[in-house]
Amino acid sequence: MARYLGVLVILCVGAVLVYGGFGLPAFGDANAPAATHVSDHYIEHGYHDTHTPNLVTVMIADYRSFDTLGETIVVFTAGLACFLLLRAERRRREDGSE
Amino acid sequence: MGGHFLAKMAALAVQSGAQGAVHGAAQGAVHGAALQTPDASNLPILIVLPLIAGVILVPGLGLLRRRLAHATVVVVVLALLTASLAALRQVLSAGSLHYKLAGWTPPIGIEFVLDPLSAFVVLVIAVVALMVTIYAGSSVRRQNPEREVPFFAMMVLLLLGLCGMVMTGDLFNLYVFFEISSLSAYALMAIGDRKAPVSSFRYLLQGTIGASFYLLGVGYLYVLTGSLNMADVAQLLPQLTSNPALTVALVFMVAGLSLKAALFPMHLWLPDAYTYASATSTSIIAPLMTKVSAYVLIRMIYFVYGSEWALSHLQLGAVIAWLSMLGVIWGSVMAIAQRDPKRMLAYSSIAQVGYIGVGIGTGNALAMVGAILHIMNHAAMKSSLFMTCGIVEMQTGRHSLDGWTGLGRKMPWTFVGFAFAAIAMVGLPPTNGFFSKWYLALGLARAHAWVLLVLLILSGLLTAGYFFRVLERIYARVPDEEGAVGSSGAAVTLRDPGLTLVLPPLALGVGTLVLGLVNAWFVSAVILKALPVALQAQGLGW
Amino acid sequence: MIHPKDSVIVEVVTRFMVPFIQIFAFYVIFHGHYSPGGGFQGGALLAGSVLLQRVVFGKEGSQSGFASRFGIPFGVTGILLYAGTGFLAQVGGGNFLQYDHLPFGLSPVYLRNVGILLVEIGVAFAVMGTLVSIYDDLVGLQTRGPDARMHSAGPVVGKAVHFSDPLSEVRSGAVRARRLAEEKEGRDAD
Amino acid sequence: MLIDKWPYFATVLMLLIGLYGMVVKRNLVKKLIGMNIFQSAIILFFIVYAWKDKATVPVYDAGLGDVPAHYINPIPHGLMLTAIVVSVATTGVALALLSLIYKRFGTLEEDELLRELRTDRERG
Repeated sequence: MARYLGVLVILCVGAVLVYGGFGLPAFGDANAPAATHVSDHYIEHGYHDTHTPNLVTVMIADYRSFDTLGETIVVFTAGLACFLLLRAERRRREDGSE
Repeated sequence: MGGHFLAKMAALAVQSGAQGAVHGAAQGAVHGAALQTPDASNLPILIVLPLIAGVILVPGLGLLRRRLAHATVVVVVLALLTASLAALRQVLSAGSLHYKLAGWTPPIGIEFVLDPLSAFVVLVIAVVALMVTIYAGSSVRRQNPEREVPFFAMMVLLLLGLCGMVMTGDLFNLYVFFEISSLSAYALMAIGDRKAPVSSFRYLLQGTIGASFYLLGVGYLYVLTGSLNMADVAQLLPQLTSNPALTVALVFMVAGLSLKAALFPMHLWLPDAYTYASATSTSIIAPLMTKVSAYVLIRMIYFVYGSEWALSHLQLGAVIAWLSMLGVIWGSVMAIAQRDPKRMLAYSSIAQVGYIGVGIGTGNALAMVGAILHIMNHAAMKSSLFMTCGIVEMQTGRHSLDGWTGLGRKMPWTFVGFAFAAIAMVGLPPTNGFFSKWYLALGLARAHAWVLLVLLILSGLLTAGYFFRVLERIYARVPDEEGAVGSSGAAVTLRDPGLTLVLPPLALGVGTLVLGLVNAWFVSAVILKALPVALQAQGLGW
Repeated sequence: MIHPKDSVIVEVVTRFMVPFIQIFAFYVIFHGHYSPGGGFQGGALLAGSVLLQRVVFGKEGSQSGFASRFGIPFGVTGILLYAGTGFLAQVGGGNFLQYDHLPFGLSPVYLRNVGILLVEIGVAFAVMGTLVSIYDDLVGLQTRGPDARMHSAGPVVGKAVHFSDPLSEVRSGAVRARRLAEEKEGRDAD
Repeated sequence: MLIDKWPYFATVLMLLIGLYGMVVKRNLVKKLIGMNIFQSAIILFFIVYAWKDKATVPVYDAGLGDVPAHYINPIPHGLMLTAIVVSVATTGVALALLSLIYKRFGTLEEDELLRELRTDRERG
């Protein structure tokens, strides 16, 4: 029962996504908004602002560097989560307090 | 070293706040060293900086000395509270603050936006965080002493994620902070009961679906507009309203955020997660996580998509309002059926988030005042209630409401906060819980949603049903036996715990009453200004 | 899991490969300005080199490469480097992370260049330490040293933190010698 | 017209496969694998829309100058770098939870775990 419900939900999601596909620009369209608005600025100024040819690096580490700080903290969160869950757990078992 | 650094930050926050009033009178030697332009425009980063410093210092100092971890968190949260108080004052008196991170102007770079709404929510986060931090000092030491340092580090990470979500003006940056807060919430939820990891894993799966749906929505918006800045996107969207892809973006974002906010049909992760997690984790996650997700929902619908289009398109507003109201009724009914106090509160959380959803869906000024007010009210009430639950567990080892019989006489101070919060939950007049529902009811009446109005009143009765049952058990009955035996088998002495455990729930509970008393001032001074501009024009009249 | 007893070839090839992987990782980090690459990729490669040792030499045997207790401190260092760069820019009078205000006395363009590099190194640190730490936690390595203090139930003893090397035995080859002896015994028993 | 967008529909298909794994499969590890496929699909969705016809990788080349039409869009690539990291982090936390679950209950089948979960907390 739950299985069919799940499949039904997935089909609905698929239908919505296909419907959304009609509104999206064509694949590889160089004049689509995504390829022109902010992206143009990065390509035009990226190298001259930083003398760094790799525009992806310029983008993640300068223009949107706060995202990358967040990214680093996400990784650190995961590490600390594993620490919290597993290492402390093991310690407790060694102490025999559980 | 760390304390000095944070003290400096706090001093800066105070000063920048004071400058709104004194206007540069204090521009002198003290702050010139650290920041050359310590004017109010730095406030948004000053809210986040102590938290980032905390992320570094809590594990760092914790490695040296275990006890330093908690002290550091207290300092960090105090700095956060100071900065957010200063921010709210500044924003209310002088308008929104925009902070360009990395110095790039918004569509190019990322910006932090402090408008009255975000400053208000940050303040709510800071107050709840301070109370829970004080409480956690003792409770973590008693329940999970071996996990003290990583636990507090996780708490700071959670707060960083939540504050970032509230303040950021960038769609993708919001996702990053979303994940910081979610990951730390999964980890915090997994400690506690033996079954906690199972419920936490289910939370992780569903939370990831929610966050990924949000990311998919961001992707659609990016493909359609080429921008990730909320204000910029909001400006570009009106040309696209007939595009099916925009509808899909809206649907996915609302679905993903409702999942995180536990709005009705997507609440499945919540009851188990809140029940099995340790009381300390729950008392910080339950009041903040769902509320901040609801805040993001408000942000998206009212500030990015624009409420007129978003709520009328596909009848989305009506759908949200009706489903939320169903959630209110369903959560209240389920709460009545529970014997476990934490599970009862978890179901009541679903109901209370439903109220916020009703306000969002109805979408007029009165209902939104109710919803925004309820974000704060529910955060304070739920935190207080869960903290009391934790105290009872710690003191008596009992997990069932049966064990609460007559505790009001044995632990008088513990239950004062609980009683106030419960009364606020039911929505009796002097408390602030009454006013959020009152504005919600007025909003529904103005929208001529009479059926929803009747259901709202009915839900109040249901809430009264389960909370008065608990209050009656606590205060009106005589305890079954003296010196009862806890589930651990050891004899327990039923009495109030130390001050650090009793004070936080008490303060939040009494706070609900105080906020209720100053309600009229509060709504006109803060909440009205926090409304979206279009709704502000409507005013609170008929 | 591959065990050292299984194959000398695996062991020798790993020893041979690890420095190259690490050199390549540094190349990826520092050449991220000019070609695809950067902090995360380089950090992941560094972590990969450590994990290869973990897999081949076992949990205890590979501590000399990168001890488990360094995982979280490396993560903290990485974030410190990143946020520290941002804060330094603020001290220099700019906004948070505004590299052209870094107080290094270069022209803004090169300051941004340097800022990007500093930040990428921070990311690499954090990613390397954290990924190794996650792996170690997952496979269940017994750790000693400073981080044991983070969750010992009792009060912290001793004022000073002494970073005594709990694995000097490993490093000196005593463990390896013992293991070889055991192996020999086992073979003799057969 | 839809044929033009075949990469998009490929990502939709992949997304649905991942969602199927998450929702329908009863084993927690399979759910986790589904989650990874699901996240990868979203990453691919972004990457698909970074593509421009007749353009090259976004690494500045003096010969090509700074003409936007010559480079594909760098933004989705950078964003997805972050999303990949998030996905790695989520997987790490999920694996930690799974190993904890397996240690405590000796199973990763959802049905058995749910049965455990539903028993009264007082006794558990």
